[in-house]
Amino acid sequence: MTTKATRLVIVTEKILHKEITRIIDAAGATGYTVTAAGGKGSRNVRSSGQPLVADSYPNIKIEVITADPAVAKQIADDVAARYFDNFSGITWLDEIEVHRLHKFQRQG
Amino acid sequence: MTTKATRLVIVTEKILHKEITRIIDAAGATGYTVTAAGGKGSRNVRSSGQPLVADSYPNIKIEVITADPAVAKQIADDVAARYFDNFSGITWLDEIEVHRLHKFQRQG
Amino acid sequence: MTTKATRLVIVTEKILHKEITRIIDAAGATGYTVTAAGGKGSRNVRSSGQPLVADSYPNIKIEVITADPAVAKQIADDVAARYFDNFSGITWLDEIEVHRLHKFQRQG
Amino acid sequence: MVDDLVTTRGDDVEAILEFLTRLVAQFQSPALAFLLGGMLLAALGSRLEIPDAIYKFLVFMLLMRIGLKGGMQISEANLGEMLLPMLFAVLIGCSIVLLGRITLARLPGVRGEDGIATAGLFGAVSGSTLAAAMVLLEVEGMEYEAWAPALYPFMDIPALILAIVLANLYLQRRAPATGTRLLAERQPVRLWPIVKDSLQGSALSALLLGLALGLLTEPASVYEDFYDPLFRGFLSVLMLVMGMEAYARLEELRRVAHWYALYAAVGPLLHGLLAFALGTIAHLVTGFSPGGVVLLAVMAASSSDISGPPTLRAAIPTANPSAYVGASTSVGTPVAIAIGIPLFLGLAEAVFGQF
Amino acid sequence: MVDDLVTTRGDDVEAILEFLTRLVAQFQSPALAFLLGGMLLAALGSRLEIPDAIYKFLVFMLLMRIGLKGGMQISEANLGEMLLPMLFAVLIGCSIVLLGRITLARLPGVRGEDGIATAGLFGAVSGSTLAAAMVLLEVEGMEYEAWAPALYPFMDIPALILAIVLANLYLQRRAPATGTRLLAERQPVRLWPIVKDSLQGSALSALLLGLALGLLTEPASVYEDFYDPLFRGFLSVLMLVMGMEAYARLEELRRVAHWYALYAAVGPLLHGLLAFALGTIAHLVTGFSPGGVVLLAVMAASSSDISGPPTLRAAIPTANPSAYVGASTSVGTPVAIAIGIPLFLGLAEAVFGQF
Amino acid sequence: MVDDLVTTRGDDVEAILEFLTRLVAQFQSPALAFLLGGMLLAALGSRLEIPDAIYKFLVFMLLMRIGLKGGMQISEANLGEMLLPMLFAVLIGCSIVLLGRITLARLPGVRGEDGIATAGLFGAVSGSTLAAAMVLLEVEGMEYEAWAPALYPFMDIPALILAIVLANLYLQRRAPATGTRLLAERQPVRLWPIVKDSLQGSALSALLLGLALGLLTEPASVYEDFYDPLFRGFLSVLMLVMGMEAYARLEELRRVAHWYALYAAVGPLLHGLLAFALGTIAHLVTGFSPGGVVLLAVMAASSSDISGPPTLRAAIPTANPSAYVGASTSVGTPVAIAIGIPLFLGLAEAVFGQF
Ligand SMILES: Nc1ncnc2c1ncn2[C@@H]1O[C@H](COP(=O)(O)O)[C@@H](O)[C@H]1O
Ligand SMILES: Nc1ncnc2c1ncn2[C@@H]1O[C@H](COP(=O)(O)O)[C@@H](O)[C@H]1O
Ligand SMILES: Nc1ncnc2c1ncn2[C@@H]1O[C@H](COP(=O)(O)O)[C@@H](O)[C@H]1O
Ligand code: NA
Ligand code: NA
Ligand code: NA
Repeated sequence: MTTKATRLVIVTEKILHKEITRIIDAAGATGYTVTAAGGKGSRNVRSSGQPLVADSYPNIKIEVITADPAVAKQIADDVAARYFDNFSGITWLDEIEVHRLHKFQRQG
Repeated sequence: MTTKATRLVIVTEKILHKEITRIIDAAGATGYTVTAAGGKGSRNVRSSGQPLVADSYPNIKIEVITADPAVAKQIADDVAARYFDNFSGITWLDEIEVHRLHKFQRQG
Repeated sequence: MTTKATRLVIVTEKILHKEITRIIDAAGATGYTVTAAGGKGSRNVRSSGQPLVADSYPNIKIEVITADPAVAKQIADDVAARYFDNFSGITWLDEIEVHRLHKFQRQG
Repeated sequence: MVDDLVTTRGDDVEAILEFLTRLVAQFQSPALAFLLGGMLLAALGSRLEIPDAIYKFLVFMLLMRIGLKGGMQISEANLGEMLLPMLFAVLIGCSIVLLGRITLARLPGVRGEDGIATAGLFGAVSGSTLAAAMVLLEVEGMEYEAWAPALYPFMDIPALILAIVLANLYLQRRAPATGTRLLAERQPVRLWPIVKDSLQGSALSALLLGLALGLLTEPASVYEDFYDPLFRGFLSVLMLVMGMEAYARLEELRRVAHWYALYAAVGPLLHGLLAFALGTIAHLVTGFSPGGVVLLAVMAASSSDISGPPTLRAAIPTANPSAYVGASTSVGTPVAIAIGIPLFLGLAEAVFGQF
Repeated sequence: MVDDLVTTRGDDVEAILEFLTRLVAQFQSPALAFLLGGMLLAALGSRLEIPDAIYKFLVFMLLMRIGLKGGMQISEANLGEMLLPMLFAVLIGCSIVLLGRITLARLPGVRGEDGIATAGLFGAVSGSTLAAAMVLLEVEGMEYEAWAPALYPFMDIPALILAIVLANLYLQRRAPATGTRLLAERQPVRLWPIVKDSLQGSALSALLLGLALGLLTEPASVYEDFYDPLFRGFLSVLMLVMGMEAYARLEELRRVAHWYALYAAVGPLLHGLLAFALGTIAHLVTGFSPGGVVLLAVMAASSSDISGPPTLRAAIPTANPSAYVGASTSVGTPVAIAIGIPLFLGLAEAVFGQF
Repeated sequence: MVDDLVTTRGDDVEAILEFLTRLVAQFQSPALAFLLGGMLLAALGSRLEIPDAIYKFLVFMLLMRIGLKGGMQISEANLGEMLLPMLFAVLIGCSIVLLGRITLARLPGVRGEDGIATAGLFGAVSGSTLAAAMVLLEVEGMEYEAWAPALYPFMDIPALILAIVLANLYLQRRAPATGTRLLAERQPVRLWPIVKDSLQGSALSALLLGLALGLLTEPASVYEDFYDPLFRGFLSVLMLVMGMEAYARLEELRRVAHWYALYAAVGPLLHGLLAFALGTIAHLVTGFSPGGVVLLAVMAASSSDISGPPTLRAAIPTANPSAYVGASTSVGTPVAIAIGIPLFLGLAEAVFGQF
């Protein structure tokens, strides 16, 4: 049995790892998954300042699954407001079906 | 031309790599894609036992695309029944559109 | 506020990294995200020629988000026509909701 | 008589003083210094990172070096001498697990399988702790048989197997009540898969390959130019990682019963002393060297950090890794290195005199 | 008189010739050769890759080696001697930033915060450039106090802090107009988080841990067998990476005002000369060694490549990293290594004579 | 007469015995021992892992070392001597490919482009196999010109180019029938992109950079302290990886025609003997050293493992990599190292006497 849930994806600079996961926790999400990513976007005008040569994955891709779409929305808004003027990054939403819904619901 | 298909995603501990891909093969899926992942979930109560300091990606994210939703369902059920009492992990489904459908259909 | 957009995913051999990103740029997409991936598919009949032992992630997974579905379609067609006779690879589409639509629209 | 006693007491005091001096000196030895340095860095929130690829390579280098050296020195003549220490190694590994089974695993607040898994980890052996002891013995000029470190798997594998068997027996007995389906199903515990899994792990693979290459081929040149000179350096980096890891795990340990901390603090020393006693018997019977006795004690005192955890995790899935890994990494290993090694070394000097 | 002048001129010519000879020789030194090699490879489109894990480990090894050596040699006796150079290091770091603030940051086409961030990066120190100078001094047989490289953080941290403070002041003054919400909010710049963040970074962590271990423990064996012998080799690989990086950043530099290129070309030499002057004072007052003076000058001339950029990125988020990283990596570092080091070395020979 | 024949026969027997002794000894040499060890580990299902980052760095170190040494020793005086061996290297590389074109590629069950690609890989050169031979020559005390290993690209690049050209000609001729659109389109094969791509690959980049640095700068210190001493050790680890790889590829080889296995087993020896013959001519004409002749033979016998496969994959996309990589990695390389190297060494002793 599956239930509809929201998957928020954030692709941004590695340097923001800690800050963004803090926002995610604060918003009440039950978890997140991080993968190393590289890429290209509009930021070609500004560098991330991290070594280009040695590290082919200077970005991170963070996925947050939440039973409550409002949580996803809040995270996306917070992250964009706080960082996307000065750091590169994009966010998108996807509707998915989760198994074991309780894993994505805030307890209490 | 594209066709609807099901994408099953499993995020779990690296140690289960071999076991889970065995389940996927057994269920008759035509393939899978694995990426290294880190993350946080409800398992904060139990450690994976893998080095924390050196390895920032102790999880794997496995994606399986199948033309037949029943295959995805079976894999998700099998994996959860066999491992998710004792190992951390989540699964979700996504409806996607594939090109070249035959690549995701069991032959014979 | 979010807007519908198309997410194209390509999983293929690492060796094609440069060629495929060139196709993506040429098609007018505004960016892409790359992650290292491993996996199994129908190509079991042919090897990628890359070291098996040392590199557990011989594939790449490329995600391209575009406001215009036609761009995604063109990239998928181009890549398949040019490479998928001789290289392993799959592509799929997903409908998502993006924030800040302008980031995924071709300027000018 | 009285005079005699006084002398003895004087000797005791001297011995204790010497042990304390050695303890302080040991805290300045590179191995322990880097271990503590790692803990400190982690405690201060440093973002220093030794990448996973480097860590894996360091472990490979270390165990390959131990194996090569052992293999190069084992000859047929040695096999006779090795027999008794080998037997003792097996005995010690199993005794530690049994001891844990009837103490830790029965304490209130300790789940049976968690206690047994912890005992298994402490019965098994840490290659890095062993390496640290080897370096110190060389510095002190205390000789040991080059094959002594090769006793490693003879203590390590039986301990892990026994723990897994005991855990399964334990769970089976409880099974009807709690319904731990999975483990209950596969009733007879098959041993070979566990042994095979152990041997195929990266740590034992490297050690055994080194042994085989040392025994059958002529790796002396590459050993002397590469594996040996880099040994101490790589060990220092590994100790740094272990220190950071120890601190990072403290949090986990705090979440389980306090008994684990006690067991992890006292166990290594008791286990080491037991091994020291058996090693001394081997010394008397077959002339096992004092340095060899110390290494046997250190193996007993050490708890597996690389190969043990994944093996246990796969074979006793219901056991909580926070308990056994936390106990071993956060407390067991630091105690074994910081107190165990100088203690056994001092004891060897006291017992075997000038060697 | 005339004769005298002629002699002087002859001397001048000789000195210049010697500097040029040294410059050519320096281009053949491994450090610079690998740096240029890396640029060449990148320019030719080579797919050669030094993996990230290796790069991180090399940086660790380098700074640990510098720290260990420094720590091992600092004793209480030295603390007195160290005081003046330490003070000067702080002074130099801050002066460079202030100088950049009133020159580069005020030039047309240069955004205030970008200019200040660039000045901060040039005030901070590059461990690899420093290491390259150390190797060259050893080759030339010019002695320096083993603690001299440990002046690093005393120049590095104040420069970064001052730049961050100045940038915040600048932005606050502009804030009402442009509405840079975020920075305006947290009005008083808190210093401790910046210092802490600097110290927790991987570069300074490794350096300081090395210092502590060298000071408090006995790492001589592992230093001599491992960290020191591998030092030059690892430096050569690091220089290769830096060369590739320098070329890769040129594109970014081209996109910002040309003033950055000019600043990055001239700044290192001016900063180095300023430090050389202060170092010479320390030489006269407390006997600071000529080699130490050269190292101080090189630190001043160098610009931070590892720890500086992320610190600035986090603390002055509105500053454009293409400007400051591009200027530092693509022009500043090559100039400091290729021209700065031989210049200061030649100067030391001219000023301090046969040392 | 009869007496003479008997002596000769006696000599023959002796020579064969000596070859066999050498063969057994070679099996104990670190290079081969680690190669076999790797195969064994893979066969036993070991989970030992040498991370990708380490593998890439080892390859870099190895080829940089070969390049540096070559570059340091090449002087203008040598360029004359080098000419003939260079010419022969090109000739050998091309001959091997042509030979494969008219044998393997025409066999039943072998697709033309697969056969040609395989021949190209066997015509190209393996840096690790070459390195193994260099170490063995040094152990045996057989001298060779330091520039001899720098013949590598002169055999490697022409072989790859010729194979790509031949494959394109072959496919074009077949094109109308089978409609291999893509390749048919770009009718004239442009050579420069292939050469450029080869030179930009990580292996040749490192080798050539080393050569340039050795030739133009003064890297002796870093060569002697770092690249050279670590050479054998890193080679041993690389051999281990190659052994694991060889076993892992066997499965793929099994899926293609058996002719590949035969070609891969016999080819290296034939190619090596051909090169040995040409090398001997160079010995007679310009005094090319016996050690140089052996290295030339080993280059011919070796098949490319690092840079060849991706080059061929990109340039002959329709060729099946399971065929060419399987043949080369699983059979060709082990044969070249295990039989080829001792064979050519024995031959050199027989032919050139006490050197
Ligand atoms: N159209 C896109 N599709 C997929 N990923 C993108 C796209 N645009 C940007 N990204 C990713 O988001 C990162 C930051 O984008 P930007 O802020 O545009 O520089 C890039 O480095 C990419 O990894
Ligand atoms: N809400 C979530 N969103 C995204 N990933 C999650 C979420 N919860 C858990 N995960 C991932 O799944 C792994 C296992 O989760 P758990 O079983 O809850 O410990 C975590 O380490 C995360 O990588
Ligand atoms: N059914 C599938 N589900 C997910 N990933 C797949 C699937 N089939 C293939 N892949 C991925 O695509 C790559 C190439 O597939 P193929 O061309 O079938 O060899 C594989 O290595 C996998 O990473
Ligand atoms: Na133990
Ligand atoms: Na500076
Ligand atoms: Na060849």
